[in-house]
Amino acid sequence: MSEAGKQHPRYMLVFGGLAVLTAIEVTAAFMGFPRSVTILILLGLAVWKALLVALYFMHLKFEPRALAVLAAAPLLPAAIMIVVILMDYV
Amino acid sequence: MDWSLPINASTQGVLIDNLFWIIFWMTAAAFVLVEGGVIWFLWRYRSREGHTATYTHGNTKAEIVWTAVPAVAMIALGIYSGAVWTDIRSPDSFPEDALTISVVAKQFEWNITYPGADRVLGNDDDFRIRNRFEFPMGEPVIVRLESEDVIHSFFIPELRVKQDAVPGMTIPIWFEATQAGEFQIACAELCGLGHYRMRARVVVHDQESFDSWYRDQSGAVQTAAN
Amino acid sequence: MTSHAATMEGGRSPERGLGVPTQKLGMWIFLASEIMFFTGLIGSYIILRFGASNSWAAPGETLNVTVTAVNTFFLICSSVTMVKAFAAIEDGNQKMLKVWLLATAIIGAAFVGIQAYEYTELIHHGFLPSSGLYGSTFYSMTGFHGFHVTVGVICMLWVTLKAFRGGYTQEDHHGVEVIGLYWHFVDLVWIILFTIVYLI
Amino acid sequence: MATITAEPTGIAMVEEEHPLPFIRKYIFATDHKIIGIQFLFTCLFFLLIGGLLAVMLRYQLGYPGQAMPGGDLLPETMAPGGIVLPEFYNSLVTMHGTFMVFFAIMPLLVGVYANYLIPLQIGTHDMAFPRLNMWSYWLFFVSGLVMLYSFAVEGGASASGWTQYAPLSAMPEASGVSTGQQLWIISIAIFGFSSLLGSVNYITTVINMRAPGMTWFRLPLATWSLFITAILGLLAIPVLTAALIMLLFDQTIGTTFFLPQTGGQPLLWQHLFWFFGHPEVYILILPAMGFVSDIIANGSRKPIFGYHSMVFAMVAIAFLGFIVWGHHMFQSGMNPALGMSFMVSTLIIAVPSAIKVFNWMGTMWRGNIQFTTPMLFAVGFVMLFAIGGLSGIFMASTPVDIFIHDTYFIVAHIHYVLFGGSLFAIFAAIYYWFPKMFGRMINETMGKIHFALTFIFFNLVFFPMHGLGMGGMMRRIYDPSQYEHMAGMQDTNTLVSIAAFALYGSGLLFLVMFFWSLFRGKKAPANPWNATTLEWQVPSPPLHGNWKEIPEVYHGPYEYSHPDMEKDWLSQNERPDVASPARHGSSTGH
Ligand code: HEA
Ligand code: HEA
Ligand code: CUA
Ligand SMILES: [Cu+2]
Repeated sequence: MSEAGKQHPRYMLVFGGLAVLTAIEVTAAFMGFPRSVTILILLGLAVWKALLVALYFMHLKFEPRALAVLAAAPLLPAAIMIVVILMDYV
Repeated sequence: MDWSLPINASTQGVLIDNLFWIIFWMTAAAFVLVEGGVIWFLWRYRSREGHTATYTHGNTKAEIVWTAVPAVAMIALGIYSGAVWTDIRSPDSFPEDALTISVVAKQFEWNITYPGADRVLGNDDDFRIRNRFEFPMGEPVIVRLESEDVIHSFFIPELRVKQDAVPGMTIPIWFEATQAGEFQIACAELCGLGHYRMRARVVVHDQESFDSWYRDQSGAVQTAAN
Repeated sequence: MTSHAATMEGGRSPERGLGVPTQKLGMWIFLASEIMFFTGLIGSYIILRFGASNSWAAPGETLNVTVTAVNTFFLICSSVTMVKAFAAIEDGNQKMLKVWLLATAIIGAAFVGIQAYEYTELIHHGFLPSSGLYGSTFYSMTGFHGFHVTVGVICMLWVTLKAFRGGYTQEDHHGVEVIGLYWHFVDLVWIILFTIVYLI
Repeated sequence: MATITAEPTGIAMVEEEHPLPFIRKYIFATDHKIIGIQFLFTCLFFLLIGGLLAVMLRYQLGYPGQAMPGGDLLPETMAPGGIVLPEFYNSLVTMHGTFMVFFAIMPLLVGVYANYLIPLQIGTHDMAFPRLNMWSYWLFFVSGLVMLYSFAVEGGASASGWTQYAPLSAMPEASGVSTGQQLWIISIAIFGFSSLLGSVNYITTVINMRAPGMTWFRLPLATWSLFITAILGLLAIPVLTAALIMLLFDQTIGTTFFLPQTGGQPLLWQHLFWFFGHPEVYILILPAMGFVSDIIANGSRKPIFGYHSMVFAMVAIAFLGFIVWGHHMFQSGMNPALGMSFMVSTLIIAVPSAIKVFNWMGTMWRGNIQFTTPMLFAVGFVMLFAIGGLSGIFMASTPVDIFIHDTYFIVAHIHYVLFGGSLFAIFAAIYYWFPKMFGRMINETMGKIHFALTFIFFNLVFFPMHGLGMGGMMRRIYDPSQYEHMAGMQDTNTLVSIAAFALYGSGLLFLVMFFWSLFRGKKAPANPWNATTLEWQVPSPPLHGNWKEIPEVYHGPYEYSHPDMEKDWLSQNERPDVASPARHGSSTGH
C-alpha cells in the first residue's frame, strides 16, 4: 500500500509550527491579558496544534473521509458529556 | 395486598397520582395492543396444513402510523409532566415565607431543626429534635435537606415526597400536607448497613395543635437558654 | 487460499471495507475509546474547577511551567522523529527507520524521566495527590498520560527491536504506522493537558 | 499494542491441514468459535452464581430474620446461625446486580455471540485480531475471579449497590467494606479493558471483513445489533474506567474527587456512572433485539418487517442512549431544569422502541408461525420487554418518579427488561444456535417445559413487584417489616420468594438439559431451522476457519417464503434460481 519514492507531507514545517505555537502559548499565558481572553487564546492555539498533529502526523488529511469521520465521532458524546454535566453546576 | 398507591396526604400528591393514572391508562392501552396482538397472531397464523406465509418486506404506511402515534403520545406526556414538575420543583414554585425546617441526615438518623419562635433558622432559639418531624397541615413547609456523611434519601410515601440528601449540598424541597396524621420518614437511598432501619416519625398536626406543640418546644429552648 | 490471505492481511478491496488496512483501522477505533477515557478524566477536571467554583492556584504558582514547557517540546520532537521513521520505511530506508525509531523511544523515555523528576519536586514541596482537588486532578490526568507514554515507549522498543531484525519492509510496515498513530495521539493529548493544566 | 501490530495468525482452512495442540485449540484459543464457547460456559456459571445470590436475598425478604436452610454453612461474618446479616444483605444485592449485569448478561450477549456469530454471519474466517480476542476472554475470566474472590476477603464484598454511589463507595468507614470495595473497582476495570479489546475487534471485523456482496443493508440484524453494541461499549465503558480510577484514588491515595469535605462532588460520580450506565443498559438489550429479529423472522417463515427501519431504530436507540443518563438522577439533587430535558429525551426513546416491537408483530402477522423453543422464547421476549419498557415510561415522567424512584417498581422494571428481555433473548439464542455450536439438538419437549416454567415463574416473581413498588416498598431494604407502610406486604414478599426459588429451579432444569443435550442430544444437520443467514451454510459445528472459500452474497438476510421458490427459504449465498428477489422489495439491499 505504499508506492516507492512517495511524496511525504512537509513534516519539518509542521514541527516548526508546533514549536512556535507552543512558544506563543507559554508567553501568552503570562502576558496578563484578561483571564477570559487568555483562556480563549490558549484554547485556540491548543486546538490548532492538535489539528496539526491529527491532520499531518496522523495523516487524517490523506485518509479516506470515512476514517476521518470515524476518528472525530467520539468528540460528539465527549462534548455532550462535559457540557451537560457543566450545566448541572452553573 | 391492595394494588394501589398509599393514601395521599399532600397537594403535590394529587398531581403525581393523577399523572400516574394517566400513564397507567396510556401504557395499559399499549399493553393490551401488544400482548393481545401477539397472542392473536400466534393463534391466527400458527403453522398448519395448507397455511403459508405471505411474502412481504413491510409496509411504510403502517410503520409511519406506529411511529407517529407513540411520538405524539410521548410529546404530549412530556409537556404535561413538565408542567407538573415545574409546579413541584422549579425554584420559583417555592412559596414565600413558608415555615422553613432544616433536616440533616446522617448514618442512620434524621435530625430536624426548627427555626424557633422567630421562625428564622440559624440563631440560638432554634431547637433540634432527633428522628421526629412535626409540622402543620394546610400550610406549605420548606425542608432544607443536608447530609453529614453519605447520600440518604428523604422519603415520605403518604406525602409523595422524595429527595436525596447529598453531603456538601443543601437541597430545598417544599410540600403541603392536606390531612393530619402520623407517618414515617423512610431512607430511600442505600447508605450503609443501617439503611433498612433509618426511619423517623412524622406527625402532621392541624394548625392549633401544631401551634401549641411548637410553643412548648420553643419555650423549652428559652428556659434552657436562661 | 488467496481470498483467505486477503481476509487475514486485512488489505480489503475498497468497495467493501473502508479501504483502510485492518490494523490501522483497529488502532483508530482503539483511539476513539481512548478519547472517551481522557474525556472522563479531563472532563471531571473541567467540571470540578470551572463548574463547581473551587479556589485554584494561578498557573505557575504551584507547577514549574518552564520545565514542563521543555518537556512538551521533547514530546513534540518525539512525534517528528516518529513520522520520520514512518517516512523512512515508506521509502524502504531501513537504516533511517532504525535511527528514527530509536530516537523516538529515547526522547519518549526522557519525557517520562523529566515528569518523574517534576513529581518528586512537587511532592518535595508538599503538593500531593491528597492536596485537595488540584492535587487530585493534576496527578490523575498527568499520571495517566505518563502511563500512556510509558506503555508507548515499551511498545516502541518492541517495534524498534523488530525493525533491527528487519521485520518491516517498504510493502508491509503496518507495525510502524500503527504505533505511530498511538504515539501521536498521546502527544495530542499532552498538547491539550499542557494548555489546560499548566497554562490556564 | 504489540498484539495489534503483530502479523495476523494465518489460520488453517480446515482442521486437517494442521491440527493445533490441545492447549492452543481449547485453552489459549484464537478461534472465534472456541472463544465464544469459552465465554458461554463461563457466563452461564456466573449466571448461576448471580441467581444463587438472588435466591439468598429473596430468602431474607421472604422470611425476614429466619435461619436460611443451609445458611449455617456460611461464615459467621455473613450469616451467623444461617440468619443473613444486614451488611451481608447489602453485599448480596450489590454482587447480584454486579454479576448479572457485568458477568452474566453482558458477556452472554456480546462475548458469546459477537464472537461466535459475526465472522460466520458476515462470511469470513475469523476475527480481525484473533489474539486480541483471546486476551479479551482471559481478562474477562480474571476479572470474574477477582470479583468472586472479594467475598472471601476481610470485610466481605462491596456493599454499596451495583451503582457504587459515592461517597458511600469511597468511604470504607461508612460502608464497612474496604478491600472488597477495591477489588470490585479493580475487577470492573479489568472487565472494561477486556470488553474494550472485544469492541475493537468486532467493529474492525464488521467494517473490513464482510464477504463479497455483503453490503451494510444485507447484514443480518443480529450482526447489526452486535456492531452497534460494540460502538456503545467502545464509547461508554472508558468513561466508567476513568470514574473507577478516581474512585479508587479517593479510597487509597487520598484524592477527593467525590468527597465533599474539600469541594469534591458526589453527584459527579453519578453523572459519570450513568453516562456509562444508560448506554450500558442498551448494550444489554440491543443484541437481544438483534437475536430476536433473526429468530422471529425464521420462526414466522417471513422476511423481517421493515428491515431498514429496524436498523435505524437501533441506531436511534443507541444515540439517544447517550443523552438520557440523567433520568437516573431526577431525585439526586440535580438541577430540576436539567431533569426536564432528560425526561423529554428519555420519553423519545419509546418511539424507536415502539417501531421495533410493532415490526416484530408485523413480522409475525400473516406468517407461518413455528412453535419451536427458540421462537417461544423470542415471542416471550417481545411480550415481556414491552411490559418492562412500558413501566419505564412511568419513571421517565419526572413527577411520577418522585414517588417510585428507588422503590420495587424500579426493581420490577429492571427485571422485565433484563430478565424478561435480555435473558429470554439469550435463552432463545442458546436454543437457536446450540445445534450450530455443538452439533447436537436440544430436546424440543424439554425446551418447551423449560420455557413454560420460566415464563410462569418469572411473572410470578416480578409482576407483583410493581405492586410492592406502588405501595412504596424501597429497594435495597434488608428488612421490610421495619416500616408501617410495608406492614401489609410480607405475604406478597413471601409469595415472590417462593416463586423465585421455583424460577431458580427451572434454571437448574435448564442446566441439566443443557449438559444432557451436549452429550446425548441427537446429531444436528447443518441447517436445522431452514434459516437463510450464512452461519447455516457451514457444517455444525463449523470447521476451523469456517469457510473453504469465502461465500458470495446475493441478497438480504431474510428471504423466507419467496413466492417464486418451492422451498420456503433462500440462503444469502444462494443465487435465486428464478427471478432475483432483489426486485421484490426494500430489504434486499444493493
Ligand atoms: C435492558 C435494560 C434496560 C432497558 C432496555 C431499559 C429501558 C428503559 N428504561 Fe430503564 N433501567 C434499567 C434497565 C433498562 N431500562 C435498569 C437496570 C435500571 C435501574 C438502574 C438502577 O438504579 O439500579 C433502569 C432504571 C430506569 C430509570 C430510573 C428509575 C429510577 O431510578 O428512578 C428510568 C427513568 O426514566 C428508566 C427508563 C427507561 C425507559 C424510558 C426505557 C425505554 O428504553 C423503554 C422503551 C420501550 C417501550 C416504551 C416499550 C415498547 C414500546 C411499545 C409497546 C409501544 C407503545 C408504547 C408507548 C406509546 C409508550 N429506567
Ligand atoms: C441482568 C439481570 C438480572 C437477572 C437475570 C436477575 C435475576 C433475579 N433477580 Fe435481580 N437484579 C438485577 C439484575 C438481575 N436480576 C439488578 C441490576 C439489580 C439491582 C441491584 C442493586 O440494587 O444494586 C437486581 C436486584 C434485585 C432485587 C432487589 C434487591 C433489593 O433492592 O433489595 C431482587 C429482589 O427480589 C432481585 C431478585 C432477582 C431474582 C429472584 C432473580 C431470579 O430471576 C434469578 C433466577 C436464576 C437464574 C435466572 C439463574 C438460573 C441459572 C441458569 C439459567 C444457568 C444455567 C447454567 C448452565 C447451563 C451452565 N434482583
Ligand atoms: Cu440513609 Cu439509607
Ligand atoms: Cu437509564
